[in-house]
Amino acid sequence: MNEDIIQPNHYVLIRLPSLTLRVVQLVPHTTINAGKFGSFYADDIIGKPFGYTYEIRDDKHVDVIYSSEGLFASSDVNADHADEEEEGEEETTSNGSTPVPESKINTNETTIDDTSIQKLSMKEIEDLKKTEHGEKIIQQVIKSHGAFEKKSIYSKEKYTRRKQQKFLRRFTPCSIGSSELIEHFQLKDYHRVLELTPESLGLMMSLANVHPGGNYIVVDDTGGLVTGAMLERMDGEGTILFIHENEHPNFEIIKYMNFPEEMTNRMLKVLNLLQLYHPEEEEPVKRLSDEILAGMKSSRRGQYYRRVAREAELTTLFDQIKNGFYDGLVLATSLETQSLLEKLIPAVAGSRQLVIYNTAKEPLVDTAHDLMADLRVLAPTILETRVRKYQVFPGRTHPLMTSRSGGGYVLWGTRVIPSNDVRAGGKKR
Amino acid sequence: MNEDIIQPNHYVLIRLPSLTLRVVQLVPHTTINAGKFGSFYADDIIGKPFGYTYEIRDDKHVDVIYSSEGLFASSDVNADHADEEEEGEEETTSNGSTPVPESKINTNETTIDDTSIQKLSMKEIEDLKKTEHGEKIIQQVIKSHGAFEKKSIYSKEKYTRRKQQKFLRRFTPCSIGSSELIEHFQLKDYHRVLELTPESLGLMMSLANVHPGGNYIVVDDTGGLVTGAMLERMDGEGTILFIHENEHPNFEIIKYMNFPEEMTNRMLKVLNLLQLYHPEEEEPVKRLSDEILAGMKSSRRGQYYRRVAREAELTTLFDQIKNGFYDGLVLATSLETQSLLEKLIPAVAGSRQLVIYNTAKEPLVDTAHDLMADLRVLAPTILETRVRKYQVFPGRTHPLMTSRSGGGYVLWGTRVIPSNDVRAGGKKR
Amino acid sequence: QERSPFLDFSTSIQDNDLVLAWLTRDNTKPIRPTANGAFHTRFGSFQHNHILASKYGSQIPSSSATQTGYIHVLHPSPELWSLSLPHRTQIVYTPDASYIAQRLRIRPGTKVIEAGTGSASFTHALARTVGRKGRVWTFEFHEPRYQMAAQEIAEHGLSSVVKPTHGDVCKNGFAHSCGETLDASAVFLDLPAPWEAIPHLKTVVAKSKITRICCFSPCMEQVHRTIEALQKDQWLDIEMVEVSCKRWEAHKEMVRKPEDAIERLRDIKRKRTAGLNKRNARVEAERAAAAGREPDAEVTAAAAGSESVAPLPTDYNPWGKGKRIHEGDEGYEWKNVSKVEAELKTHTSYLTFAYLPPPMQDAE
Amino acid sequence: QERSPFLDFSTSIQDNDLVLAWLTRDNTKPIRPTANGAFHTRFGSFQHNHILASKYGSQIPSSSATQTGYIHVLHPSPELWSLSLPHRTQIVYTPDASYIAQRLRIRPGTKVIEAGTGSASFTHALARTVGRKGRVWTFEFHEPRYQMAAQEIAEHGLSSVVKPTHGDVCKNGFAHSCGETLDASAVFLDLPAPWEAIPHLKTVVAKSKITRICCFSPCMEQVHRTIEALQKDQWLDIEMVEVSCKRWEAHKEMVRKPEDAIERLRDIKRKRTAGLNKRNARVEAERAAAAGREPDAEVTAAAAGSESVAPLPTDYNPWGKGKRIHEGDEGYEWKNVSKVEAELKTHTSYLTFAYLPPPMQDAE
Repeated sequence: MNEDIIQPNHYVLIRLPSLTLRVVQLVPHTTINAGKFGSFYADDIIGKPFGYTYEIRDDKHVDVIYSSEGLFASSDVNADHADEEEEGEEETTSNGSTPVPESKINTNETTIDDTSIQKLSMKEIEDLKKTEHGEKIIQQVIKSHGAFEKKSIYSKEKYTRRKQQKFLRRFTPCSIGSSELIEHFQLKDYHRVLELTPESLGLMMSLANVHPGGNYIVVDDTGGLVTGAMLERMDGEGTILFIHENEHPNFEIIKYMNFPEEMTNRMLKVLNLLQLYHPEEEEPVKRLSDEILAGMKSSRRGQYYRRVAREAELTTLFDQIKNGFYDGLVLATSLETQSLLEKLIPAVAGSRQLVIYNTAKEPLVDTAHDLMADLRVLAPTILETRVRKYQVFPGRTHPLMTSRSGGGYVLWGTRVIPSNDVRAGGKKR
Repeated sequence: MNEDIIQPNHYVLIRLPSLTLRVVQLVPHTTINAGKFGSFYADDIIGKPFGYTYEIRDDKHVDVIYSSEGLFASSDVNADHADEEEEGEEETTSNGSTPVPESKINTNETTIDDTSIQKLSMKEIEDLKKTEHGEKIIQQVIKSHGAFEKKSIYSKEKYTRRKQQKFLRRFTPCSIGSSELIEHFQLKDYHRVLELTPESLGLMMSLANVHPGGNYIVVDDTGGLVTGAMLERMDGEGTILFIHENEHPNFEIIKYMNFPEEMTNRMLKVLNLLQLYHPEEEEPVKRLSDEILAGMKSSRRGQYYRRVAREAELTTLFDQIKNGFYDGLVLATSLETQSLLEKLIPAVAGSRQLVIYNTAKEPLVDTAHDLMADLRVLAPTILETRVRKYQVFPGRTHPLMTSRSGGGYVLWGTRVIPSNDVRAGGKKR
Repeated sequence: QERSPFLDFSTSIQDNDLVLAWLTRDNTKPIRPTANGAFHTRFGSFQHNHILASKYGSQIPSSSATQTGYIHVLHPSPELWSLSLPHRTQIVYTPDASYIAQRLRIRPGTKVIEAGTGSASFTHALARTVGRKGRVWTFEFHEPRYQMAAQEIAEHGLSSVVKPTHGDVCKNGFAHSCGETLDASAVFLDLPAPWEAIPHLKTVVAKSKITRICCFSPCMEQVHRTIEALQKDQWLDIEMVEVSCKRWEAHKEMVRKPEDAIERLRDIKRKRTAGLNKRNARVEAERAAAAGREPDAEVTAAAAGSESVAPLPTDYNPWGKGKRIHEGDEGYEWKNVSKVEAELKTHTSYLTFAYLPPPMQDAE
Repeated sequence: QERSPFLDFSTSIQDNDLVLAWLTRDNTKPIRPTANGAFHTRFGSFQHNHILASKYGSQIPSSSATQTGYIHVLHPSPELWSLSLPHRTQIVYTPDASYIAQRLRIRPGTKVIEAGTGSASFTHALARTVGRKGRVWTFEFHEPRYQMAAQEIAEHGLSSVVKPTHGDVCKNGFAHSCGETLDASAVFLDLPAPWEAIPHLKTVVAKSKITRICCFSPCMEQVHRTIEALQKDQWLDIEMVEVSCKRWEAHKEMVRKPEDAIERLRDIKRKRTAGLNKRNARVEAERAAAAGREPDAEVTAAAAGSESVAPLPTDYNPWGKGKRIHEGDEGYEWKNVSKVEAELKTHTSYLTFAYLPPPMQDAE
């Protein structure tokens, strides 16, 4: 699990100048498709450390770029993409909410909206792309812009950057962790990860006190994103009991995190809800005599031994649940939590943390009320954490104008052991 | 209702250097108590325009201060009061969340928390206060501070400001409007005004389209604050039907707004809930013959005529409610709104606005669901507006570290008239 | 006196009235119904005659007999008007606008300076609030925008309240551009460089009362320069704030009980076991036949047993997986929740407030 | 290997364990129970022997027979520990701390530089997350604070993970002060002038992999100078953010129905009318007696009539006005709502993130 060097067959995240993301698997000796930015040879980056940006050459080999440029030719401080209006709509800002020239080399007093200033036709640009690439195309396009020199310096920057997003054949491979997966699904299918944000996930991991050697229970409807985030922080030590509602657990998203299969097999224990609620409905494996086993095909014998081992594992799990073995409980599910908690609170040891995520606050408020009446959980509190990003171009500092909503709410409480000796009147504090 | 000049007998808000507020009535020829900052003659400020700051002399007369100083001797950009730690706890900030010396004239590498640096005793300071005042005391106190010169420039500023808050006998009279009343109750008894903020109140006034000549219905549990804010924007033209749940309407807070009694009597119409829901339970005034009236004491006759007039007014109001006469509905009440809306929606004319304030979002969510199923209200939406204040001392810009919560939620919808001709399938949009 | 829908309420729609046709939450279009006209939308066509015969607020069904579409015809208000502006227009949104009006104490009769006019959206809100006794001097230096605003103000019956002016207040000040004598007690500056306009204010603000100002700037650096300019001219009580406003919508979320999931798992398991038992019985029957013996009784019984347990009629599907379900549909349990818009407005501008006391009349 | 309650879970409380005694939401105190000791609070006294016989998480009743007080004895975690610190201490709160750890990819085995140590609250969280295979070099230039942190780290069994150092990293850099060879891949700077420390980083960060940094500064101007320093040293992907976190508590709000208010008004009106009728009847009786005539029948009947309507037993009081009612008390209708704390944390610091690629090994 060396995260520092790009490994063969691992999934990596490819950042592109268009600010889109791609998740690709680096199968050796193949070419990797980076969309309209071209393809490149996987072997060219396998074995390199993460952190570099590459430019794709015409022969599909890549050149590493080490400079302060990163993905863009200009400085790479985060820009507000809401500022980036469509061509022809820029600079409508004498009154209003867009950042504004500080050194007003050119004002927009006389700007009339006009899209027909670029003298190169689409066709000509396409032709250009066949012979030139990257910076050179951009220079051509700028040269052919009728009014480039009339723009304010900020507009020039903005225009250049937009062209870079279009024509630069650069990419940055990033190692995939839970934050990167969130970023990826935010742009794609956000509900699949229950609209989690890095800040909510980070908060959950801290509050649940996830660390190597702990044994945790999780009910995870995020394709395993939450479970994966826990595995990230456990370094192969400890276990996770994964409770799910289907025939088979959904680990779709964990697979992108490049965990060794040996490790996940060892650490992840799985129960479905029927097994959790009704262990008595598990049918015992009928024991076979040594003779019968000797007469079996080896594949069937293997199956038999796996079933016996699974039965033993289930017995252990049922015992652990009954005996309050676990070091933390994490729920990130669209299932109603009241009944789950009734079932799972006893499985958690004293003074361990309960962390419950939901996209909406209202279900957590009801859960918090239930827990406040339940002496087994101390001080349930609902937290709403939100990160706000800024554009910090010098002279134009402001928060991004718009952001994707998400992040949900995190209910946090501590499992405690009520005393029978506490007299009434000792009100909940 | 001249708001620009301080009027005799009006209520005004007194801002003090300690950042506390007092509401006082300026009865001519009296002295006004400004707490530990002393008393002053009301006559000295009556007739003056608002906007000046005064210093109280020992003879209770005041000197006007016109400078960039305002309430403080130093510049008056808003400071974060969370920064202002208690004496002895300042400067604990090499790591952490307090603003920090830019020009590090003195660092705090060796600072040991110590409160015993001031050489003047409490007693000595009290004696000083008898002979000196204002700036002079502060200079003395600073001179006697053993380590003042060792402080960083920002700490010096902070210390000086704290002493100013303690010893400057300055005050600024402000005319009282709805925002000032909120500010006052925020420090005092915030629940009485349902934790309203200027931003929520302003939003409600805009969304409800309150302006001169309109006729509005209000259910107002804020002692009349919301009603007063509406009166501010109506300039004596139009009416407000004030619905309340008690024997007598509660206008406690309106009285501080200095409206002429003639105007409020003319504009405010009052119904209690029993009258609103059961007009049929109003007992008709038994008509008396002219003979009987002639034989009555004039006070009783006056009472009779008032009852007759009130009966006529009630008849008008009941008609107006039935006929959808009103130009807007504003609810700011802890009563359940579902039933109120059922009663009051018909009273509102087509395309007029409904604005419902609540301290919590949950009741508004339920109301919004009811309204979404009700074809008489278009596009109900819940808004949550919040103002965040900054400290903008040069070199130390940051949002205030803590703020009072409040502001609640505003449900906004438009009264519409459903058509019988719209066929099913025209789903709510 | 000229009527204005932004100053006066009306009940019935008159010929050529400004009417806001509400199509969806994000789509409101200003129209002016006149006899025999029509309004065409993706929800159908709407006869102006039908609109003219209606009251404000009416739901108007599409005139086509086969369509189920409708619109609502709304009375203008500054807030609805701002929602009807094209989406990319730079406007002062209502949460900012309403707070500014409250903070600047805009009241009937207040005289206000606004620069620039921009889309004139805030101008409408100011005009509504100052009313016919007040005055709004609004300045715009972008000529086409000025033209548009001036025309709108005239068409909206606001000429007696609002005076639009074309000019560069930073260079030439306010009095110069406007041609009227100004004595504003409230100032709103939404300019790239408010610090260039601030020095021009002293001569155009009220002489006998407090003047309040709000400067609206997206960037922090603009705020710093604005504050410097305000301090230089002795404005007091300088405070900078941000207004944020979240828009919540009421939704229903399906209540998914673990008990239902368990029932579903049981159903799946039962079917799988039944299948398995059947298959075992078939294999056993074949083997027994081949071996010329009776099939194992246990195996046969298991297959029979799992058939005797009545399986759920079809797949047990408590939450309608795969079906098209609308929020709140019957047959499911729902919970009221609230959700914020997917795309949050996280910043509009920084608002810098201050006030200027009236000049001293006599030294005391 | 030394046990640490921040790295290892325990179930039973052992002699001299670090235990967090939870008194209220805002009051948690670290204690070390030893045989025959006692812990005194305003909720009563608690015998250490009782605590030592308990499991972590136990509710411990006050040892006095007459008291109803209790505490909970909690197992330490970095988050509970930060709640137990004195209120005025400057700490990196959990919402910031947890986001920073997530963004900097702090994982088991990560090597981290922290400056300054401050209250060492974040140091604990870092130690928990990097675990025994990781390393936290933490620097503090305020001598008494360094002493306190160093002692705490030793007492908490974290010496093998955390290396506290006293020194001025801005002046002298990191390697110089620490005496170890540093190769950190994560850096957290919570310093007044991070731009003075940044130039010293190049020699102490990882040579073969990405290094990630977070600078934690309360003021915007500090952010600007930090970004300049980062850009100068070719840190990439510079991004500045703020973390805000609201704490909601579940409450119940009484449902006050207009119907109940109406019943109350009716009750009041009925009583008032009855009183009036009675008084009228009395006056009429006196007058009639004085005039030697029968009292007016109508007046008498009204008084009798309003008495015959059974009034509500006492004042009708549907919402318990004037009574001491606790949230959720029976006999009233309640609605679940959520409320944020009265005093909101609206700002902690600006967080500036960036990364530094490893130096190029060979020119391609």
